[in-house]
Amino acid sequence: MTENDFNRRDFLKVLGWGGTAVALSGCGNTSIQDGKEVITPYVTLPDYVIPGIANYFNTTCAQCGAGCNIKGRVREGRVLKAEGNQHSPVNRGKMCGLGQTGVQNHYNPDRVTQPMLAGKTVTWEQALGAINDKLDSVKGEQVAFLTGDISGHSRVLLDNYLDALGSKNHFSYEAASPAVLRAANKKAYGVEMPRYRIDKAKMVVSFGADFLGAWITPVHFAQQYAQFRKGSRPEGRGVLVQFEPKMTLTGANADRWVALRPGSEGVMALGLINAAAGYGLKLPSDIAAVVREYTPERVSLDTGVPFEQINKVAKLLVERSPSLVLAGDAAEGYVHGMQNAVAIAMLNQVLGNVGKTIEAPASVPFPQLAPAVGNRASLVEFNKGLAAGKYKVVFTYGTNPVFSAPAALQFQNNLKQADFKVAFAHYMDETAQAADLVLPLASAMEDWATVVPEYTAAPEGSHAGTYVHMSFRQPMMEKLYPDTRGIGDILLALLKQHQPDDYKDFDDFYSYLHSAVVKNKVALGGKASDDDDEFWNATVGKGIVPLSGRANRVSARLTAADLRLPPVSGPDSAYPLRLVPAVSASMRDGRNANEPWLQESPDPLTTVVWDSWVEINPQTAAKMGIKEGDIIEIASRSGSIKTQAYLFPGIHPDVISVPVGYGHHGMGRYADGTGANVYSMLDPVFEEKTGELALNETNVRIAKSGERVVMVKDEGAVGGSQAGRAKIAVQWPIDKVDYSKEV
Amino acid sequence: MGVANLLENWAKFRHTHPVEDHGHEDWMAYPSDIKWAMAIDLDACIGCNACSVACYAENNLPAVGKEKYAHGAAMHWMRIERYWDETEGVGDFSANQGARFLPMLCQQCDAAPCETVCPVGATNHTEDGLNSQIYNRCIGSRYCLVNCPYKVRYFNWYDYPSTKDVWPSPMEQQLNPDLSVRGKGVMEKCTFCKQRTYMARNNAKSEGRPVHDGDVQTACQESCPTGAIHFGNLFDPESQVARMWKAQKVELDTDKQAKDEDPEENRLRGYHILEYLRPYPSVMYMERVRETSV
Amino acid sequence: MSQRYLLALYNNFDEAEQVVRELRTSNISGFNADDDMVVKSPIEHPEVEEFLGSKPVKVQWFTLFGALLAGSLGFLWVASTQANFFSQMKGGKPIVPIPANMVLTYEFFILGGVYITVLGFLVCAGLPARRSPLYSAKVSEDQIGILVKASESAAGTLKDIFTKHKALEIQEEVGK
Amino acid sequence: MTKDIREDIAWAKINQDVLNSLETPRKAYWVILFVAFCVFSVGVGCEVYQYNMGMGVSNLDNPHAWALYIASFIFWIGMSHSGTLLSAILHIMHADWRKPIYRFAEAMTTFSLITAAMFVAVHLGRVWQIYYALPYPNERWAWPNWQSPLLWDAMAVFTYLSSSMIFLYVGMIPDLAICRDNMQSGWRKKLYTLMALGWEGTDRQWRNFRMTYLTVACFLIPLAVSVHSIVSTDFAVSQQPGMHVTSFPPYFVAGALYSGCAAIISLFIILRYVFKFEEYMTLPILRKVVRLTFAIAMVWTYLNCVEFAATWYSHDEPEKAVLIQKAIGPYAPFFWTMIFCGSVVPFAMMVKKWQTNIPIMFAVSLLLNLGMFLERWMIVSPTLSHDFYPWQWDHNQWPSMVQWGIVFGSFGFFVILFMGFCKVFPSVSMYEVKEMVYHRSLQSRKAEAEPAEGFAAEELAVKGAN
Repeated sequence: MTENDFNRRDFLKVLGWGGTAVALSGCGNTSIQDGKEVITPYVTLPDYVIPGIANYFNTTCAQCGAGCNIKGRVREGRVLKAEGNQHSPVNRGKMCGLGQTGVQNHYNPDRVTQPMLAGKTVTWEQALGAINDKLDSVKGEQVAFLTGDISGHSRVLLDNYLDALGSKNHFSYEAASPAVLRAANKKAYGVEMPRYRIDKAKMVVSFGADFLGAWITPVHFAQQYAQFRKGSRPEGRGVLVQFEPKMTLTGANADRWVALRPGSEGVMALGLINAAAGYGLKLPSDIAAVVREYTPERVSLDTGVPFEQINKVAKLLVERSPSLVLAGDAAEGYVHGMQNAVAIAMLNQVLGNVGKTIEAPASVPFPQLAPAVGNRASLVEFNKGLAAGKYKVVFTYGTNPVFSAPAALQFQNNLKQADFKVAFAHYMDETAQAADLVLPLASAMEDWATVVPEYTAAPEGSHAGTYVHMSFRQPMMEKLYPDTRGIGDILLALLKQHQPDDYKDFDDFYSYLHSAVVKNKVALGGKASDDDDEFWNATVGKGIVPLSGRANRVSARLTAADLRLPPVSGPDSAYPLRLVPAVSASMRDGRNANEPWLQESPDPLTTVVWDSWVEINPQTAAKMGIKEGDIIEIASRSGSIKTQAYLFPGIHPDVISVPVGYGHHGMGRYADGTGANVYSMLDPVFEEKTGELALNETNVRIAKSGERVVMVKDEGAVGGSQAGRAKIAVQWPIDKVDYSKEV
Repeated sequence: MGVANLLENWAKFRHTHPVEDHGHEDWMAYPSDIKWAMAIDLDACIGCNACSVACYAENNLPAVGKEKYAHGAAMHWMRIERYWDETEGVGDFSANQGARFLPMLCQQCDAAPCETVCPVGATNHTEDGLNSQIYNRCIGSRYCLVNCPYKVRYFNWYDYPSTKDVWPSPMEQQLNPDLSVRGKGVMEKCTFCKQRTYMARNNAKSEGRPVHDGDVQTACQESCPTGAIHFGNLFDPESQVARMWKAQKVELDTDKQAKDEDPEENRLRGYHILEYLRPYPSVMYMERVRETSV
Repeated sequence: MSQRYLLALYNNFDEAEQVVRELRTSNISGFNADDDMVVKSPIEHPEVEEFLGSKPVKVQWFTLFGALLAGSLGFLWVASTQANFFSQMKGGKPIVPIPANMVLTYEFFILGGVYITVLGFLVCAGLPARRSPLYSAKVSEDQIGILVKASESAAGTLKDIFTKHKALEIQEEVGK
Repeated sequence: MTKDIREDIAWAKINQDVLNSLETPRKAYWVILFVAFCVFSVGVGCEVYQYNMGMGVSNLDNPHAWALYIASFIFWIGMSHSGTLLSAILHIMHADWRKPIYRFAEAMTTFSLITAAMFVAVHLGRVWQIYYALPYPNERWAWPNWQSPLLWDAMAVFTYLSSSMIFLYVGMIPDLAICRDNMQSGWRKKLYTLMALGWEGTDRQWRNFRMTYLTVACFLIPLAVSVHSIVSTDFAVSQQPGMHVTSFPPYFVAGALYSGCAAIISLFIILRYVFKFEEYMTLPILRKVVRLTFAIAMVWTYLNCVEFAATWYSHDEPEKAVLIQKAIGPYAPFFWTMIFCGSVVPFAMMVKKWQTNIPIMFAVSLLLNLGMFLERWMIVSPTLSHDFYPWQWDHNQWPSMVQWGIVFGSFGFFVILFMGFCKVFPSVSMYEVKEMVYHRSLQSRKAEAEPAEGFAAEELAVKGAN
């Protein structure tokens, strides 16, 4: 358990660079190639390895885009567990369940281990050769890259490669991303991703922003939330109100969870402004003029929220300043999602939160390294291009569009238009199966990388304004499968095909990264006089490199002119219910569905495991005679799925919700066949301003299929009831609580 | 010799009080100044399951799969329970104030109902106040589980190491070498990460010092994003846990907290679950709080 | 001088009774009615004591001894094993819990009682034993046997008495 | 006919009839034995499967850690008790009508205890380590935990089993002598000769025999009572609602005698037919046993009511919840069947005509035992599915076919042992039947002198019954 400081050069040996892999498998207890235990005396013992004592190596979590800094616990040449890195401004030594499961991503039995061309195993030379041949036959603009979030030096190489090919087609696609929010923030505050300060706020009103579950950088926000909830802090315990049609994990932790009509978030925001004015909030005259018509009565009509409730929240917002209002997935997933988000930003503005609880981020000094953040519009565009036959050679990395694109987009067919599809794959997932060439990726625990997260969390302090950091990802252990390669190495190899001279000094991505770092000591907080290796060791050893970034300003620049809210659409007779695809904290967009710990850890709200489900409000269910465990057929205009019904009090009566990420075909033994893929049935509706796919615009009808199952879930026979038993999970009204003595 | 020992130390062996102010030397063969305990703040807990997954990773818990999970074979030593407010009567739920999450793990009772009933003495009270489980000794009578009021003991209904897709190669390489992988037919449960506490105690011993607060974190505590879980030595007045217990006026060895009688002190949030059964649980929970003005 | 064994079989208990009474009243030299006479019967006849002269039964003393010994040893054993098994407290109960051990002591008490009693039975009843040469299966069926040991001289007289009472059968054997 | 047994029956005939049972039973005997064997092999199959796969295949789970195995354990131990009732209690009460039937009752005691012991092994998750529960000296000073009621069980059952075996054997010595005297040759001859210990029926032997028999009987009575009250502590000492019941010890003992008597009626009827014992296991005796059973049934019913009333009247919420669960929850059908079989069916035994009607009594006795088996199950499962902690409540978990199979098989196991015994050893005590006939005839001879006495005997017997 003790951390003992280690010697870098030996560490490199552990990673098996330059033939020391043999030494490792000799001195470690495991020869990883054949998985057999090899007990050999510690003859050539690296001086930092003490049998039975674990070493901790700093790296960066790759399970989601938040870029939490973690450390891997390594013993006898195996990484065993991930812990948070206490020095990280992002996660401050903490981790989420998804991050913990990273080791199962690494040790997963269903990983791709060999390059495969047209289903046959080939060598890397053949694979890269095949790419080269194909590229010779096509023009630069006929080549396209579809990736997930990508940043740091991998992105640098990617861009350079595209330049070398003379292509501009890099599409960055994330199925679950706050893309509309970015646009709205840009418009409202002048920055895409400001720093939110939940910990500073006395009150947080969140419109479906699941900041404790799956929104932007949950572990970081959870830290802030912990501060926010401390009754002993000077501002007193913060109040959290959540407006959303389907309860998220954050909603489950709100003091008041309000179910409102899907799509009416903006109306609610304006209603709150108006009501707040009634409690003495000063409004600019133009805005006042616009919001006047949003009287509590009308708003409560549109949103289905009693106006006493609206007034209560407005009153509290005025009393408890600074507050913070957040717009999340539930607010943006509509044709007018942007409008909703802007209206919500407006609420922040009139409450004077901008600059107080919404702070300016610093931007990365080296634009090349900055993250290419994913969104759904790019998928749509990419899809158009494919349909038009514009792209002949297509690369996919870090994203699974065949799985997560709505069937209505015909993505799978359009992909066939490209005659050579290359997938950088960790699993043989849906996209990889559709590819002609599959290149096996090394896991994040075997690979080098630099990561610059989109959300620039900063430590407290004077230069927080300019603080950004680059995180290192370093190998925890020798590769499980020698034929897998990191994305960096692959791109480097591909680049060498085109610009051999520029890259000839770098035998591999490591040496590339090494020289990249040591050549830029000063900017990375070193001194020109520092010894290269020592500097490199120190830097990578820390895992976090603070960069002095460019400071930005946030401004409150919205005017009444920006407020154009459509009337809330009425119900659809043929498809009476609204479908809200839920992004859960553990399953996210489903790229980690093949990790058993995630499948087995119960969904926090329904406690369902190993399957997907549809959440139905008990009233609605009662009307339709639906009981828990009934297999429900959910049909939209664009498709239908079947899954088990769960009666859920935390959902609007006109809404049903199904979690995304389930229902894989391919990927692996744990993911395949568990649940249904709700992406497939979404209607192709787009946000008017940003062209984002609007996730919450799908209307559905549901019917019992007649089958029933006994639901596999953790909760007992009486569900969430405590059966009147005293003192199990106790809840107290705040006025009955004494915080004064708490430590 | 046995009888001699019996007669010499008769008073010792007849001592009945489970907890002593300083260590258990009155009845323990190996006196200790450590009593591990926890404090869990339900107002901070967001029910994200990070602790549970961390526990799987640390303690070699098998993911049993859908069928076995359906048959109550789940092995989550740390489970997150989700309760709803009930408006009228059982089963009539209201979500207006969100859900209530409760991380439930072995309460390491000081007067543990599971200990007395084990026919082979496979579960005992350790000198550092834990409720230990000796896997090698267990014969699987499951009486301890039957008698556990919290039902936080988990039985190996199948032989997971040899079960398909539980640890398929190379997943077995992730297993933590600091503790065993349990075979079929033995009972297991949360150990407060014994492997970690022992490492901490050994380190402290080799440095000739007592264990300091923060020397050791349990896996669940270490991962908890909101720091809702606090763990430490109850006998060390400086430790966070001891201070929290003190501040909340929660006593370990009672079936009824004196503070609950006092209207003023009743406003403190600390409580034990099912304490009226007199198991003397070592985990203090702090009530979840809700703002009423909205 | 040499001894003779005689076994006379009788149809029913009453006849046998008269024989015995007569043998006891008439004192024959070389034959001691108290020691040299055994009555064998297919069922138990408590009445024999009246005319055969009461003989003490000592089994119950074994019982008393066995029960007390096993009881106290049992307690001591259980307690000392508890004191040496990790000597760790379980469930906040003392390491040597009296109530639990009382239950066990009680069982040991009975266990010892029963075992030693049966032992006592074998000792007192002189079992297991070889059957005396003069034995008739009839005795285990429905007849009463009277076995006497007497000197050569007395044998004749005894036989007369047996026959007088219409013995069904008289077996005779020379002992040493 | 009112007499328990013909008084003019020749003693030689008694020997003959009983000895015949060792040689030539009816065909039915072999049929029963074969069926029992098939049933037993089903159980063995299931156990082997469970042993290899792990306990999970029995559908035991968390929280249903215990179910039919424990229920059966209690059931079989319970069944053993009335052997002692007949041989010891009624012996002390001089109820001589017990004499023709107590031998097989005692055999039943022994073998049902063995069957019960078998369930301990079936129940354990790691049966190959079962010796950890034995107090064997070892260098690690590792002993069993004497505080555990399971250990008390082990101790009590061991004491009970060995004691009643000894009792059975000692009581059988004179009969073994008879067998010895009537066997011409063969292994049986050797066996009986050995076991008869050279019994000759001398006055000295009889004297000590009487004292021994009496003393051991006196020990067996408190022992029998202690055994089932100790078994009840498995639950009464635990904390769980519905198990932690003060009235369990007497309740269990009553239940034990109840199921035991019911079993005696069934076996009585079977043996009577199979071994042609009509002259010894007579209908008047059956009637007495039936009356006795009815009396105990009422005691059991009463204690049941006490338990329910106490729960109902208390403020113990979890306790109440479990009771309500039993009555209206998923286990309701079994619960009400148990009430019906245990408390309603026995009233059939009040009908004088039926008391001696073999088919009806046979059916009734089986129903009673069904009820008693359910009773044990209803103590274990409803509690575990609905205990202190709502989150872990689980109402849709049922024993799997494997579990049922093993329980099923245990009946085969018992019958094989029992029938085997009855074929090798005299299942009717010859010498005591002789005593019975002897004393009865004396009495009736006196009765002819003055009639009042005659009733005295009858009354004595009845007193023994209630």
